[in-house]
Amino acid sequence: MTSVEMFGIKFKNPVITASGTFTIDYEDFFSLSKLGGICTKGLTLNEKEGNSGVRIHETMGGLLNSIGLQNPGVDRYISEELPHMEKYDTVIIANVGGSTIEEYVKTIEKLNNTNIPIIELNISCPNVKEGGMAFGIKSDIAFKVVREVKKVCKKPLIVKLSPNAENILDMAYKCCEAGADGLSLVNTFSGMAIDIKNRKPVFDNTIAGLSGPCIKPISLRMVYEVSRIVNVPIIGIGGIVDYKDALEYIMAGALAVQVGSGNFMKPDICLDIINGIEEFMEKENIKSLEEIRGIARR
Amino acid sequence: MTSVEMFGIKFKNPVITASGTFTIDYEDFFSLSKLGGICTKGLTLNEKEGNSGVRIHETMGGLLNSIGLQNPGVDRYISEELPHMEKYDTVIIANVGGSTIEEYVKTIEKLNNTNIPIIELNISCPNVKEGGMAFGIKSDIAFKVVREVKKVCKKPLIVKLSPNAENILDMAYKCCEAGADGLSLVNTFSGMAIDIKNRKPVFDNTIAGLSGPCIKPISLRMVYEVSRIVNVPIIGIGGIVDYKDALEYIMAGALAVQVGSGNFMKPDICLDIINGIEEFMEKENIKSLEEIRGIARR
Amino acid sequence: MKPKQCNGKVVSNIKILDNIYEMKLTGDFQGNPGQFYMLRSWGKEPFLSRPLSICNIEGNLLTFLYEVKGKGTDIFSKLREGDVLNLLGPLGTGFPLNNKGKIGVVAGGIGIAPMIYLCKSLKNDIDFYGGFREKPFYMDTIGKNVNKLYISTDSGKEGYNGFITDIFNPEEYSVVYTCGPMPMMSKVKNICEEKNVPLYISMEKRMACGVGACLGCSIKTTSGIRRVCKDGPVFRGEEIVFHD
Amino acid sequence: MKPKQCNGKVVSNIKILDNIYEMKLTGDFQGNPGQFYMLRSWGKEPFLSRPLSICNIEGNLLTFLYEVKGKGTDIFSKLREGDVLNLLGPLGTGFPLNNKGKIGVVAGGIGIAPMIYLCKSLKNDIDFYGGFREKPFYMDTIGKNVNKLYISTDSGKEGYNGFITDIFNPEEYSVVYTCGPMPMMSKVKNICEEKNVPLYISMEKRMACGVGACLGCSIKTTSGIRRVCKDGPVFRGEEIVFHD
Ligand SMILES: Cc1cc2nc3c(=O)[nH]c(=O)nc-3n(C[C@H](O)[C@H](O)[C@H](O)COP(=O)(O)OP(=O)(O)OC[C@H]3O[C@@H](n4cnc5c(N)ncnc54)[C@H](O)[C@@H]3O)c2cc1C
Ligand SMILES: Cc1cc2nc3c(=O)[nH]c(=O)nc-3n(C[C@H](O)[C@H](O)[C@H](O)COP(=O)(O)OP(=O)(O)OC[C@H]3O[C@@H](n4cnc5c(N)ncnc54)[C@H](O)[C@@H]3O)c2cc1C
Ligand SMILES: Cc1cc2nc3c(=O)[nH]c(=O)nc-3n(C[C@H](O)[C@H](O)[C@H](O)COP(=O)(O)O)c2cc1C
Ligand SMILES: Cc1cc2nc3c(=O)[nH]c(=O)nc-3n(C[C@H](O)[C@H](O)[C@H](O)COP(=O)(O)O)c2cc1C
Ligand code: FES
Ligand code: FES
Repeated sequence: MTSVEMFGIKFKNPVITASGTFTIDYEDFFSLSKLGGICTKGLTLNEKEGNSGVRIHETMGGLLNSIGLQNPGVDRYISEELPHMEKYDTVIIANVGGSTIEEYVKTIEKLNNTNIPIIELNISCPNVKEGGMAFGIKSDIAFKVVREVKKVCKKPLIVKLSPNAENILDMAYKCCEAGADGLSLVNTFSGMAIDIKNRKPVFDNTIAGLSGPCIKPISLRMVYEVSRIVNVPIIGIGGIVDYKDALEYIMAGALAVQVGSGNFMKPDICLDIINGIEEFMEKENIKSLEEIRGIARR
Repeated sequence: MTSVEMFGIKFKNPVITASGTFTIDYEDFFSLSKLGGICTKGLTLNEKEGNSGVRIHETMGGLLNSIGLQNPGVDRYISEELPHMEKYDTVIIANVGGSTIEEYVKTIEKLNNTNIPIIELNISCPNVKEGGMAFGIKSDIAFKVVREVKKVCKKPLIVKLSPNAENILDMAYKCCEAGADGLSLVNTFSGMAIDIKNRKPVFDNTIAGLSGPCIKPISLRMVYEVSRIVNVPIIGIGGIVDYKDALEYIMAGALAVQVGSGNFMKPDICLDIINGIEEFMEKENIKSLEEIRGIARR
Repeated sequence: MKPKQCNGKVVSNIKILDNIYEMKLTGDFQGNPGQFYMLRSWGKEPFLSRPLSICNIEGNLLTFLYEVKGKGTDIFSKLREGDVLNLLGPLGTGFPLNNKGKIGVVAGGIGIAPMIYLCKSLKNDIDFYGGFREKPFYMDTIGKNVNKLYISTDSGKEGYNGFITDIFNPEEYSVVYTCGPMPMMSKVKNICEEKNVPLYISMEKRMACGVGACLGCSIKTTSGIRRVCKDGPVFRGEEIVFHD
Repeated sequence: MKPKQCNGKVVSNIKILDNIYEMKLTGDFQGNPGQFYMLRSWGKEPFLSRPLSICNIEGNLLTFLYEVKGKGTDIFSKLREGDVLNLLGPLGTGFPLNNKGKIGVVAGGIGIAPMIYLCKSLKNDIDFYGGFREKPFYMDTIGKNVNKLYISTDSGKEGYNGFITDIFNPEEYSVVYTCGPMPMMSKVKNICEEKNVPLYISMEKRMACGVGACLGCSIKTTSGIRRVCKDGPVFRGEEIVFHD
């Protein structure tokens, strides 16, 4: 009843765990096969140690993080972690990060040779060649990245948009023009905090990424607006912590949702969300999510 | 000790109430003379009834509002409300809204003839001539507005920036180029909510403005970044509900702060903030706020 | 009576029926029937305080009657003896109490809350019409000024089976007061207009500040845009325009 | 022992000293010394759960010893008998319990929390070094395995007046365990390295998930990047690099 289909791939339900917030470590708490899908942490070509100093800072209704894409590199991910994850009957989406187009391309070439069915391209990473500004800010730069990546990518490609984009509609449009098969939005918002005792920013990097329920009104608005102008599947992300949040995104036009920070509140929060959606559908006599997808747009 | 000066005007303390969130009605709860300043509600040339339907929706750590600039028009404000407000010994800042440049200009001409010492220009209003997009999104449009307004404005002009600006740095820079004497940021973030029972947006207008502690990490980051590139006084706004929040903005580079939604939590929240700043200064042996202004930037 | 910030200490907080609770607080309270308080028993979350009507004031004891609807009222329902709340009030403009003659009061569901205090404060003869979904509640507290008590339930379990407005006839009353769901109040307005009986309506709209500053609770009335929290919640019947 | 989600019911929650509280919960608990639980007794705000070390487990009774630092621990301190918390655990890798010989335990301030359970679980002879700011606390619960108890206070009110590391000599011990403020643990590490005594350090870093997923608690060790919540909180002394 709750199942959805994207790129011909069936998801048991529309609930996917968001990149960087969910790993195999959660298997202690429930069977990961119950999930619609799992997004891997952000994979880069080479191993990354991540950022120094404080990495997590709680804020009102959410948190700032400055993990800095810590990951073992795509090769070690494929050899060490993927086999374990593949034991579960759920859709794996590989989230790919990088600082240059070449890095993205090389990472994706390696993922082409795996059974992972879908790639999610994280264009929020700082882009070293263009002076450190993220690829995801200016749509023209994003267009170039997506076009080049698309040339090598043998799997359906979801582009994950940053809410810091100058113009989210133009960004979404250009990514689709460049060949994106789907869009997911949003990544974290640029934010910061200051430690007034030390009189310094909390994070070594000053700027960190804001996520959690605090951002939901903004990210929901972005999903709503973007879903009106593109024809590809959209995955809604941002502050989802219960089934009502998930349904808001679906009614705004999302085909599926990703749950990020919510996992930190309760390890099996995704199960609660899946069950909640199911109960809502039963109560409201909804046979398929298609009936309510984007219904708030009309 | 807590006093600050802007445009040669002295503020008892750096705490100003934000536009649209504070009126004379609060005089029942404390003496408004204790405030650093009071920003008026958004004044437009003609009376405005505001929006239909739900106008307030609580979210995690904040609220969405869709008031729609309800106000009696600048003339009636000047004749009916201003005399009452002027009885208090605090700095009044007139917040001006409008949908065309001519409207801004005419409203400001009327305010020129009052004793109000400072004008705050709200460029977040939808701009009817340019197709409904807010003046505050594209810096080139904002530049034009500020330049025209500046030609007639006989008082120091603060431009209030929208966090929805495509590029907040460019926006700040262009507004200063066009003659802004000061900047205040931020106004509310574009957000929305969906009523899943009705399957419709909560607000008649779909999009509403998000404010409150939930936005603080983002608005603080914007104040921090903007204060590094401009030389005019900056007023920090967004999610301030205690003295620690206020100090974060000051350490990020703000000369003063505005408290908006916080007033709804506790009518005399500004007093708590003022007292908290004072106590902090005593404990840390800070003689003037200048000592810590922008200190987190170094 | 100027509103002020004050604390209230929970003396009792008991379930009356299903989602309906009665909470009694001690403190220094004042207020007229139809006025309300903004309450919070939490820090920053939920962000806003919640408006509740004065259901009764006796000495230093303030009574609220409330229905659990969401986050805030759910937190209220879990308060225990000794817990302390922050209150702001009394707020708004209540019912006029200086009318002569027999008075009709029409209340629906939790809309009875302010009407209890109203009935206790009026010196007139009162007929009380209470409409309920499943079962009537709290009717034992209504006081001795009530002459006749008419009850209806949607369920038919007690009283008249149907809408209270089906059995409400305003002809004998010099004035009518109403509080409850919009459709009920809209019907009451039509009935009173037909018979030319003056009516006072207690309105409800989501509030942020409760003191008249945010304009979040504005409604369009025949006498212009009005704030429910400050210009109301009680309005003259002819001011209110009900939609559908 | 797989971690799990479970509930705990407050049996007692008492102030030990100033900001220090002891809370006892009943439920179905397990865990080794050095392991911890993520706790929450609220809904969505604060957003994250809070990590607390197991201070003792006896039957179905779990004890936490905690210091009120901010929002979360403040809420804990207000819990009353009968209140229910959500727990996640036991989490992390605790202290190794299979060392032979005499053991030295060096704890500072609230860092004594996991060491209480450690001392109760070890079969060895233990010398306990406790460093405190104002006054020692909770030392009466330390159990009979502790041979010698050394106390220091910054205030000089009890025990040695100064740092506990001034009077700590590891030479007699086959292994040393430490938990407390970073500067103290850094000093302990230097002392143990000098004398070539094996050391285990319990680290602390702000956590979001507590289960190894978010990488928020990563630290750089000599054996690479490690997660305090899953690979630790207990690490071998030589793995840890202290800065300044
Ligand atoms: C002047 C006035 C007096 C009132 N007196 C009483 C009373 O005596 N007893 C009583 O039970 N209720 C009373 N109410 C209604 C009560 O304030 C709401 O039911 C309560 O605020 C809901 O809060 P919540 O957190 O439980 O629900 P939420 O989780 O906030 O929302 C649940 C539902 O309640 C509605 N709602 C939310 N916030 C408000 C708000 N601020 N005002 C009105 N509706 C809201 C929403 O439409 C939502 O569908 C009064 C309201 C007003 C305006
Ligand atoms: C594995 C582990 C075991 C712990 N065991 C105990 C224990 O047994 N007893 C005890 O009193 N404390 C223990 N702590 C520390 C305790 O978790 C923090 O003091 C608590 O989370 C602070 O939360 P708060 O909401 O009160 O403070 P906040 O308002 O969140 O912050 C107050 C201060 O505490 C620090 N802090 C905030 N969150 C965390 C966090 N998640 N982890 C560490 N520091 C944080 C911040 O630097 C801040 O300056 C342990 C920490 C860890 C990592
Ligand atoms: C600790 C943490 C790490 C994250 N790492 C990644 C990442 O590696 N790649 C990525 O695309 N997004 C990353 N994100 C962003 C999330 O996938 C998600 O887009 C964002 O958190 C918003 O969703 P939420 O509000 O549900 O958390 C991370 C978020 C958090 C909180
Ligand atoms: C109910 C409400 C009405 C507002 N009206 C105006 C307005 O008329 N003009 C304006 O410039 N800003 C207006 N604002 C924005 C606030 O002044 C402020 O910029 C914003 O709320 C962020 O600050 P906060 O997080 O402290 O509320 C309004 C905000 C709220 C909540
Ligand atoms: S609730 Fe703010 S004006 Fe009425
Ligand atoms: S707290 Fe999330 S990995 Fe350790």
